[in-house]
Amino acid sequence: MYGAPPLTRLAPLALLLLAGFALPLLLPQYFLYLGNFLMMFAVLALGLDLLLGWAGQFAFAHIAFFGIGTYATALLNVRLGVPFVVGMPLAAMLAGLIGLAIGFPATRLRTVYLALATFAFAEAAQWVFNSWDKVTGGPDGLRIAAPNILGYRVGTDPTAFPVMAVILALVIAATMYLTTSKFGRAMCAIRESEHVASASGIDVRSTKAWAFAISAVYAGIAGGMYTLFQSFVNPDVFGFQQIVLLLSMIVVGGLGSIPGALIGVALLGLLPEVMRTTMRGLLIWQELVYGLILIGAVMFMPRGIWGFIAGRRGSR
Amino acid sequence: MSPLLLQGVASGIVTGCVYALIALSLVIVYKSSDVINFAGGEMVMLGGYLGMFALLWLGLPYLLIFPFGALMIFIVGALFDRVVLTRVVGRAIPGQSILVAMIIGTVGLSYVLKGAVRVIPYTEEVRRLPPFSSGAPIFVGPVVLQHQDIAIVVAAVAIMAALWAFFSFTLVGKALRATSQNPRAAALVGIPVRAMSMTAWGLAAALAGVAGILLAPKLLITPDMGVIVILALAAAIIGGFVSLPGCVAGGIVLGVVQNLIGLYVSSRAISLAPFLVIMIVLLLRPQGLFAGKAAAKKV
Amino acid sequence: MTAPLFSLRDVGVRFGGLRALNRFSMDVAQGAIHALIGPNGAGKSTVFNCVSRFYRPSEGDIVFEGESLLRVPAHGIAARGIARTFQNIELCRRMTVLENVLIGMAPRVPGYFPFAPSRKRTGAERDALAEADALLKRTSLMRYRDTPAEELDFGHQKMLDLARALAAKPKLLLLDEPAAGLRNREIAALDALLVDLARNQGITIVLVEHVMAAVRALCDRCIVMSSGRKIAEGATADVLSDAAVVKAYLGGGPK
Amino acid sequence: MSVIRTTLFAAALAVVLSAPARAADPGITDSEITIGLFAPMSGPLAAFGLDALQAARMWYEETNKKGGIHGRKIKVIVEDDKCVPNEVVAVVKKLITVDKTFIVHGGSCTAAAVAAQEFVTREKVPHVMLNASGDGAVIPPTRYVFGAFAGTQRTVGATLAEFAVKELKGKRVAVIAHDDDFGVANSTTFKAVATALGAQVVAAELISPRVTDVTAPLLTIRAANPDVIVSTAYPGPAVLIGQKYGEFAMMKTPLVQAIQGIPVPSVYAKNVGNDAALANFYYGSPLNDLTEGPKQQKWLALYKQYYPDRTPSGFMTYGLPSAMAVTRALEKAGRDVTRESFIDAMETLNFETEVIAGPTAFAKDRRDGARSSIFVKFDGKAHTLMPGVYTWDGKAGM
Repeated sequence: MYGAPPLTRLAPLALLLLAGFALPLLLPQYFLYLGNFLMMFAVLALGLDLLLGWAGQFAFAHIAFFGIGTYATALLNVRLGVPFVVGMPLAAMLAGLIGLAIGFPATRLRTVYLALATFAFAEAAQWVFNSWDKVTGGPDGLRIAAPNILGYRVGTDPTAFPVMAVILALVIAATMYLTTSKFGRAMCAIRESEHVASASGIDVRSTKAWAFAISAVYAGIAGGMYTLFQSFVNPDVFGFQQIVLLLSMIVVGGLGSIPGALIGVALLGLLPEVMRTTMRGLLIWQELVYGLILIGAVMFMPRGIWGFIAGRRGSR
Repeated sequence: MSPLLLQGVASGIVTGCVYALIALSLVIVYKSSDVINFAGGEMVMLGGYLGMFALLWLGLPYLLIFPFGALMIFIVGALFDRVVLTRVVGRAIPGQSILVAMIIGTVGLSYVLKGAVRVIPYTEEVRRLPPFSSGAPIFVGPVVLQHQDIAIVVAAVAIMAALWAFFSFTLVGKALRATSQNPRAAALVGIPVRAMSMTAWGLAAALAGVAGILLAPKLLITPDMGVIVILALAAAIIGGFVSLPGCVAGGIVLGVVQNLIGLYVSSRAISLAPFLVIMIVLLLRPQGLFAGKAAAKKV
Repeated sequence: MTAPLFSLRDVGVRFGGLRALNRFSMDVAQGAIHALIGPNGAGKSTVFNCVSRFYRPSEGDIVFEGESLLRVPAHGIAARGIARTFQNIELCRRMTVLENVLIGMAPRVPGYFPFAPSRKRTGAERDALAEADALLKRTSLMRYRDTPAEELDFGHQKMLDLARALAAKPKLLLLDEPAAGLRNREIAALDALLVDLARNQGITIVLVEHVMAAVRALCDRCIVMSSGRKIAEGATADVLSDAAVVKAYLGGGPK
Repeated sequence: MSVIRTTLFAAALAVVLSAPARAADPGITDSEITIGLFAPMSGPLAAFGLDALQAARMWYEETNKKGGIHGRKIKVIVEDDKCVPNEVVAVVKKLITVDKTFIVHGGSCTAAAVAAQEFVTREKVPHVMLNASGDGAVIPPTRYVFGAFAGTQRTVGATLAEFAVKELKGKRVAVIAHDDDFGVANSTTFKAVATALGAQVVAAELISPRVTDVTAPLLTIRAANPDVIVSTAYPGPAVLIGQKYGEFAMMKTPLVQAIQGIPVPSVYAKNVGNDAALANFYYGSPLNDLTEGPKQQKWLALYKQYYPDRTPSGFMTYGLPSAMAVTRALEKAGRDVTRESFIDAMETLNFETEVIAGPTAFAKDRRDGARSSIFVKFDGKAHTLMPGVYTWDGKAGM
């Protein structure tokens, strides 16, 4: 299925949009909050999966672009009164530009050094969020004014839910389009063998750099989505645990596949809530159980849950 | 040289050796199974707690807690490799990078170790192991050093020398190096590759455990002391992530740079230092300061 | 003989002390099938890797259609119509046969930037698909269109490597031991395909080969190498009977 | 026809208008008030929250034993928030929109409480914080959030400055704090009050909470040769500071450590491991007595009774004042209490908790409960209570 994704693949997105508008009328805010949280992480995970699953570039910098997207959208709104419809794309563009700037030097690094250099970049970015008091509010964090989109006031879970669903649907469609396009194939070729790619006329360095940039744009969009339903942001949101959580999501879900990333987000996103309610008396054991789940996932399903299911069903 | 600078450099060397000890463990794991051990910090933490447990509850003499801790954590490292990593490597699909799955495996291990320690009551308070050798501080000119500091520097150099000797002269050492360079060839000449990988992980874990015991008086034992692995990673990278002497040099460079930044820039920038150093080093020399020329991949 | 389509002039490549190529020159005529032969380690693959710009020669020049390739970036080589296969097959293992062929078409499918959803772009994708299917039929790989490359047997993987190279509609085809490991029936099919490509579609072919039978049957011209230097060049028949060549192959090698 | 329709319409309208005289708030029935209680009970910050939550729960049980409030028993729903902002917001939303509790009572970490502040304000549900001592959620004050029952970081900074200048006669004072929201708040207020009292702040070092070595900041402070050093670091870094302070033989300059770094003084002394370093050492505390002092004994005994197998951390009794405030406000608001009348009652509170130094009070424009601190001289074994209760005036450092 090449060229524009056929309509059958787009059907589930219609379901998502329907849920996006229907659920706010049915569910209490707690479940809507979880839904918003998962939808934001879905966009974030798809972005990292493009870079790691499709292009095979093992990079940890994703959370830094998520932070840049969040702070940029929030500051544009709070300080300059830029409406969300303009602010979020601008923030995503900024994240993309920085991603491109990081992408070019990063393309010279081999896997383990690329991982460590981008990890260092993410930690340095968090240090900046924490120390640049005048702009990001530093450790005290930043209160986010409820944005309005063309007059429709967002900021609460029920009001943000449909907007998030629309954005997620667009992002999934874009990802489908991207991964079946020539650029998508070029990314896969780089993951499999850079020599084949280069010998087949693919500019390896610029494809990697563009993969970095596009994945950073995804993170910037997720940052914008954060300001839709959260009212406060502080530097801890972009710390080391979030990098690990995001990486675990796409590995457990299944690298290099849209359903895999979404399954991983749903499972590991809801895990803390499930563990908190089920392990009533054993709360202290939660950390140990979370570690065992990660180890179990990579031991028994190296291709992730979706790889496991797809392998079972025989489809690719 | 102002006394302030001298003291800063001296203390920087000591903390640098702290990072180097852990970096050695990370490099051994990387050379043997091509993966970054994100649970390295937790192995250090486990070493601290086991050392304290041996000293305070079992009443072992101070010198004996080192082998005790080393053996226990050797088992943890070897078991992790045997049970988890060989299975992940075995089931991996040729071509697909198993690096990601193994990294998540080590992250899982770090949560398991932290979770296990935190379940035991009384681990909430901050604890400290009495120092290996205590006594009045030693004055070298304006510089004041503790016995424990000197013990750490001596230990770092001694362990690095012992490792160098182990890897160059003993049969097991050479087998480990062969396996890490070319597992298939090693297997062909009869080296039990799986046992080698277990030994490498066990050795690295034991090293981290010993570092834990050595650092506990200086670093304080809490379930979250494992965060220091980030600084050890920075030290390892400066050293090129492949060379053992590089680790010690990388650690010392990082320790001193941190103190200089703290003294002359701002104490707030100290926590930024390791990340800047990593990015600068990798930008200038993608294969690290002390590693050889970047090898062109043979097609 | 008209000006050569492609030639190396005094190319030298050094890995530390080792001189992989030592002032090596060769000329390739348009439309002919050339063999590049020599014992293992003679530097045959190094020549190909220099052309693909994986290695940077320390001296000399590589000229294709009058233009020096040394200033062309690696991904520009395919765009100029030079395609190659690899000695130990390099495939996109977890991608399907069709996708591997489509990757080979990279230089010819417009709309590089992913988000340009122009009419022209989707049209181009459709044509690329049609062309890929035609190529799969010709290389009898149609049956495996949607199976991952890693599940193919050795012979079909070799053929897919070739199909990907052909997907770029090359003017010059560099084949690195295409016949190695193939059964006789597959070698015959390969020979027929190569002859058809050279004679009917005017594609110039240079193949590195050890199977002398294939060299004698297929190649018009022959270049013989030994430890990085050219020791003979000319029509296949004369070269193979040349004393120095026989000695290089049968042991001893030039002093 | 239209007449029938209009009368029907009027009747329907009347029914709707005469809905129950007062819309009863969720979480309250004739016999029961449901309170959502949350704190970090697992993960790295469990030590800060678990005991405080159990102390609050203990107070509610005691109240129930004495007959509850206006004939209603207090029912508690407990949740673990791990002090992670996302999880705190999830927990608060679950308690309010799913469990439908009357009020939410909890939060040992300020950043997390601020994350939930906008939601509770919008849903008009009172949020009484547990033992979080940051300023974020209470300064500037908002109607629905009450907190700082053991004092804010501004109180910590102001009282440290007053003690350093007035009691220790400090002229050249130095402060070492963390570069997080706590550290910035307490060090800024410390500098403001110290300069206002005529002292000079010669060194102000900010270090990361994850620091593993404090040589550089201590050397900078030593070079500035202050006559009082004040630290508001957390337990781990506080011990590192104590060690370096001893190593660099700076004992002639008094060292004052804020309570957040010294939950159990005896453990701090053991960890510094060098009693000479404690020759000139003081620590501040918002409690009304030494952690194991006589006034605190009754609470420790009560806790032993409820949780025999748990030795409480130093922050246990910090959970009591907030529970006391809730029960007092419920008492004051009377039988038909609503969320709004509960808040009005909270705003009139001004009472002694017998746990915290100084009164706990709120007002229309004040949401931080306690503003006082005592100081103790500690030499590793003996604790001697220093005279006087120091109080933040509510303005300095604003």
